[in-house]
Amino acid sequence: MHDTVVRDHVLTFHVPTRGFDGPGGAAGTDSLATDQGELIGMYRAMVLTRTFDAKAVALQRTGRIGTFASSLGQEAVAVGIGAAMAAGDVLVPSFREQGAMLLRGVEPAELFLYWGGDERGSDFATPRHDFPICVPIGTQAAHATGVALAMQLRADRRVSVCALGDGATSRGDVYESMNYAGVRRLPIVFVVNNNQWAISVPRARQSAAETLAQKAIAAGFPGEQVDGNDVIAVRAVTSEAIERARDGGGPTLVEAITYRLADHTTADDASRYRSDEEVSARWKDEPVARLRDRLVDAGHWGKEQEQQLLEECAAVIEAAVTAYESRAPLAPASMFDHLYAELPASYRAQRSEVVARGGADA
Amino acid sequence: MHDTVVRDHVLTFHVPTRGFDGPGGAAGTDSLATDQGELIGMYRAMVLTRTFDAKAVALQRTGRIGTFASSLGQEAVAVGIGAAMAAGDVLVPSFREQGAMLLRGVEPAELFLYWGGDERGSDFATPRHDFPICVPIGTQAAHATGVALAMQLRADRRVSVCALGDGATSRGDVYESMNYAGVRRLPIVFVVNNNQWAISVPRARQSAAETLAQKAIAAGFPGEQVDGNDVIAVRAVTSEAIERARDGGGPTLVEAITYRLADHTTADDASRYRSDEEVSARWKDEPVARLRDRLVDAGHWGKEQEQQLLEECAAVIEAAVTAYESRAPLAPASMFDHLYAELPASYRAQRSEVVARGGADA
Amino acid sequence: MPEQLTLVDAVRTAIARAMEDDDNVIVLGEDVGAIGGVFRATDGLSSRFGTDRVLDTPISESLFVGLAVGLAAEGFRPIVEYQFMGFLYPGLDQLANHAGRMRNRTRGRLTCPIVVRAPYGGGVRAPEHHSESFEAMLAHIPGIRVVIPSSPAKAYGLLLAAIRDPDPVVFLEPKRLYRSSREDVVDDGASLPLDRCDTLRTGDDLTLVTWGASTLETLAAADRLAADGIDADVIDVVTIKPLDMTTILASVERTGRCVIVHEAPRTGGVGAEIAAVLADEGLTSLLAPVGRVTGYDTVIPMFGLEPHYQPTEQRVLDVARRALEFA
Amino acid sequence: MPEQLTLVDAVRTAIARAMEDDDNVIVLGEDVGAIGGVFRATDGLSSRFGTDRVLDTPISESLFVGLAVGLAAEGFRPIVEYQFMGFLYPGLDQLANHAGRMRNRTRGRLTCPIVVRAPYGGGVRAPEHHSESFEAMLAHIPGIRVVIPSSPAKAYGLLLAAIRDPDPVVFLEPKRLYRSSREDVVDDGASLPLDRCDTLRTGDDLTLVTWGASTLETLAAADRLAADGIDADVIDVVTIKPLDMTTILASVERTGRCVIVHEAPRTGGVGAEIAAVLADEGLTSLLAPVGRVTGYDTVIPMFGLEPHYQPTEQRVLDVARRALEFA
Ligand SMILES: Cc1ncc(C[n+]2csc(CCOP(=O)(O)OP(=O)(O)O)c2C)c(N)n1
Ligand SMILES: Cc1ncc(C[n+]2csc(CCOP(=O)(O)OP(=O)(O)O)c2C)c(N)n1
Ligand SMILES: [Mg+2]
Ligand SMILES: [Mg+2]
Repeated sequence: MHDTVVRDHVLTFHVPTRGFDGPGGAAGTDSLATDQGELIGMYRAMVLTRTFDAKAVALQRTGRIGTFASSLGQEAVAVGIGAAMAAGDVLVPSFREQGAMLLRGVEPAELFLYWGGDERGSDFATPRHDFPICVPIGTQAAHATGVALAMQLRADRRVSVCALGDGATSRGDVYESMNYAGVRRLPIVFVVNNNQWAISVPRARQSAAETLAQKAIAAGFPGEQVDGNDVIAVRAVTSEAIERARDGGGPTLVEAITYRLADHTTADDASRYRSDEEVSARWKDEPVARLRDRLVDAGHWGKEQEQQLLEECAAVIEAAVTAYESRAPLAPASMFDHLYAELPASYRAQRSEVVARGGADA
Repeated sequence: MHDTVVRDHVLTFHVPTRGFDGPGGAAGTDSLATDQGELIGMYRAMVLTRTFDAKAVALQRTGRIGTFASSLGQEAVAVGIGAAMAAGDVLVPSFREQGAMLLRGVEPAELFLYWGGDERGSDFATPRHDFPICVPIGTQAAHATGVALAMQLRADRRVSVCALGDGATSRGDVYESMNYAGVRRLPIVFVVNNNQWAISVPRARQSAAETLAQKAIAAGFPGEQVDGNDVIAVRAVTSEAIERARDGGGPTLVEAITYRLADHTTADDASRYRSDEEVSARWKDEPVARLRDRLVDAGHWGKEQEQQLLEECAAVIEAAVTAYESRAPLAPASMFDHLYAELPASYRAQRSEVVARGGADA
Repeated sequence: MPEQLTLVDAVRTAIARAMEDDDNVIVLGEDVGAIGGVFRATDGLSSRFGTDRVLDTPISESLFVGLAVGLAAEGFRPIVEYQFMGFLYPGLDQLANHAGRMRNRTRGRLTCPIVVRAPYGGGVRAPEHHSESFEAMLAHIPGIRVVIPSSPAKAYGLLLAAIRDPDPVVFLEPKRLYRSSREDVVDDGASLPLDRCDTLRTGDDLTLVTWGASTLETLAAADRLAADGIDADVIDVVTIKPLDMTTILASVERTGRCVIVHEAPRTGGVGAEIAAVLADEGLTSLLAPVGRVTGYDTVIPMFGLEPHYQPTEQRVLDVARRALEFA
Repeated sequence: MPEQLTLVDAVRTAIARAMEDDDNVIVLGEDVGAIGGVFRATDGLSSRFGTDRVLDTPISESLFVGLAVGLAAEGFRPIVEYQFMGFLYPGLDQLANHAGRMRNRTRGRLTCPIVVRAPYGGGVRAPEHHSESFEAMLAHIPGIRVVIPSSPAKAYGLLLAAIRDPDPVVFLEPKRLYRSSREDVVDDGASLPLDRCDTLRTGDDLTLVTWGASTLETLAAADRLAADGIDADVIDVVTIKPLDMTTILASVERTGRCVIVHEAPRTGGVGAEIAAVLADEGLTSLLAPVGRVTGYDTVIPMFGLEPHYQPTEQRVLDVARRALEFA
């Protein structure tokens, strides 16, 4: 019945990919020239993140914290996001954005507390308005959308930034969030931290979409890909999206393409589902060395600075471990003290029992 | 930091729209020439559907059935779908596809039973494998996807056809269904019955996506729009998609563009949220008259046939009303008899109570 | 001065009052704007307060509660309407995993003052999936409150309290009562407590415990008993969570006999929790088995058989007599 | 001949046996293929039965149950794994609105023989949201079954029964027991009944009712009591829905004293339903208040405080003694 077709309007959509074309790209050096101080700042943040991750894995191995999710190899995504955000913006993270959380002021000791199974880890001193780590995949997208709606209704020119994984893009609530963000043109940026894996499920089996960026087309706003191991590109693309959102331009979906060099978590053994060859090939492109080489090539970085930085980071993290391990234990009865603003009378007996059973009163 | 951009691969997607370019379009007459018998069949099905809807609304007004959702003005979508499907395919409808259900063999009396608040209405004699009406918006998409997965695993060359509304495209489970259908290239066709309204919410506030067809891009399979008041185009586009799916070509999303001429349901008063002008303008394009005019222009249809058809349809529906109203009432105790394959012992006392309280035994 | 309002009028009046008092109160949901909701609970609010405070949403039930969580973290007090309780299931993930936990998991850094409203229960010849009552599932979720009004005045005072409460409240509105009667409601902004039962009538012979629309059949049964000289305490639970067992235990201590009435399926219903506490703290007062008159443990039938499913005055009466005759 | 299996081994063995016996049995879920699930419950099945019978899915918890509903309507017997119970909430919509209703609403034309598996409960120092126990919410859903094994042999027999059952079954696996012990399991394809409690030890002084991982603390408490010459019936409920109250009532008729132990929050837990039936049909047998030793009505704490939240042997012992001393 093709002969019935006499009209054929065709709508067209574009999904760009941006980044360097590899180490030492000319453009890279251009931008190096422009803001080396900032670049060095991002480099320091990535190294601190890597030091934190290594220590956290070690603490888990010795039973001093619980299961932990390292961001090894993905530092440029979180740090790029953190660098692109203003202090008043709100970060709504998943559980692998420690790079952004640390850059925004969360203390490493607070993150150790969280992974150590202590609620106080999500009560960080700064930034008070950011969301805590979110474990149920994708559910944070709804919170980020609500935050963005609040910002739009108050017209206070702040932006909500939601980080999520490639696997999270398969969640219906992430789609519902994006669709509503599109309807209201909310000031929000969704950054998909595409590290190619959702535990053992590779990106290709998560969706038949050629890119994850194109999921934005279903919600009626722009999506683009960026080289997620290129912190300069991540920072650039994300801040463009953030400033567009701040100016009323609506949402953007940024797909940052990176690779999870670590096991999914300390409870995982990635060798069960991917080869050493695959992983070592990806090591060649890891973001920390990539920026370091560029800084060195440009003459902005050298052996001593590197040595000094590593020592500084080690010291900061060691101090954090000490702070974490010297925290007074959480009072058992505290499980009742933040349940409601005021504990309903009917709960008092249960609280008293906990206290009586040696849960020293809070 | 635009200067960092040295790579810009751009992916491009297309969303076509197909159909006549209005009444009497040349192509229309072409196709009329090709298969008038089939066209007349579809015309009869649309008129029967409209007769059924009118009667159902009347029955609700007099309290003989409950709330009812008419498909007035959308008959071409459901009938086009029904005409495109093979008997062995599975229809997974929403609650406004009576046109397709009737065409596939569901009895009007069975539909009256359903809307009359009687479970037997979903136990239709044919087709036994189709799904019943689905009220929770979008939830049927997951069922349709499961059905399609079953078909793929059995390689039995059958296709699952899921009908949903424009509002349903905002549901996360519909997205999760489409995304998984894409991953597995399942034999499924999603037909969005875009009647421009979700109760009082207009299409434009349901999503910022220019088309609903483009939601398929997020799932990695083709989507296209079709003139939903053009039964020939709906049938053509849908059967193309169905046959592609049957041949292993994977899913398609078809957005059929139509208009809900009726209130949302008999419980709704559309005049609260849309103007008479808007509605009467849409009447000009309603699908039944449109095909009738074409059949008449082509000399395939006339006054007598029309008169006879109206009388036939009226008779069929009247007979259905009689059958519906003469059904023995449902035994109250039957609420226990299909709860489990075998009623657990612990439920027997409750069942006996219902029987004792005058719920004659089933 | 007082106005004669239906329950749905009272809901609307309370929301309007709260929106007047506090700019942070906003309303979200399907069709809450132009048509003021399918039950007209938000009728006129959109024109009065503007479309930036009364927001029509897409059909995205997984989103609504989470959206409110985000709004609340930024200082708003969102009221989210689920069009029918049967469509609230997708909201349970955010209610249990986030709304009820945010204050606790951040030690009070982020809080969640949201209200989730839904018309609930059967008895209005509604289509399939429009008659659900699963308040028991909500009552099992830590960190939230669950409130069910049984009259216009209570709807007004309780909803105001729910909106002002600093924690998440699920507010279930018995749709069978939406327009069944009117009563005087003073729009004075006075709220009602969110942790107390309400005794609808007093008597020393028997305690009848119920809530929502079942208060009708329960009170009717109490009247019939009164005609035989038997006086029953009739307790409207009102706040399903937290549960005010103090009032119920005190009553049963006097009467020694208790029958619980609710529309939801019996197994695992809220009646079970009440009876369980009676079997513990109230055991020594019990002179008769604790009866439960409830919906059966079946799928709630389509409306044709609904009358055979829901607790009737007669069923309440029969179980009450059994409790009274027990010796 | 028998093999020494852990509970998770038994789960895997039962699934493999069912897949051998019936080509319609397939497995779906996150990471169930290549790595055999995060707990290895499906380890090796993908290589043995192929990727068309062991399907890795995207992270789409709202989809899984509905997908199974569609597969079942077409004759398959899907086993869907939710990676942790805390992520099952998005599945409740399809469980309550469709899986539990399909047979009833079509008068048996379409049926729903599906199994929804989830590791459940706490006690393994897992991250936030990985320790939930809300079997009570599931037990309130009409038309489904809820089963919880407490040993390898039971996991094997009950899971086989669940897979063969013609209706939807939610199968909750206490992750604390996954590898805590081994026992002889004969892979003979023999299933266990889905409507019966299992009495773990007998005694006439007291009835202890529990299920899942709490059987450990409950049995330990029973041993301590035995040392003092007090003999307790210890009943493993096993099938949370339908609930076998016949066995529990018979036991309490003998002992007159009952304590219920579960990990989920007390209010609205399954313990409430059991106590409620005791307050009705069992009242005349009760010599002491029915005690409940449960998780508190708080959000389950992160693992640091989990030991203070979960029922301990000492807590069971204290409440049991109170029941025994009551006169
Ligand atoms: C709703 C939900 N389902 C399942 C899990 C278990 N889980 C934890 S991480 C993970 C994979 C997430 O993949 P992705 O979104 O790509 O993030 P990544 O771990 O790669 O950073 C899964 C399935 C979860 N935490 N939440
Ligand atoms: C999950 C869910 N939410 C809300 C409703 C109430 N409701 C019934 S129809 C409808 C609008 C559906 O719009 P659309 O998908 O466009 O289908 P249409 O009614 O236009 O055919 C709504 C919100 C429902 N049935 N299910
Ligand atoms: Mg990933
Ligand atoms: Mg519509």
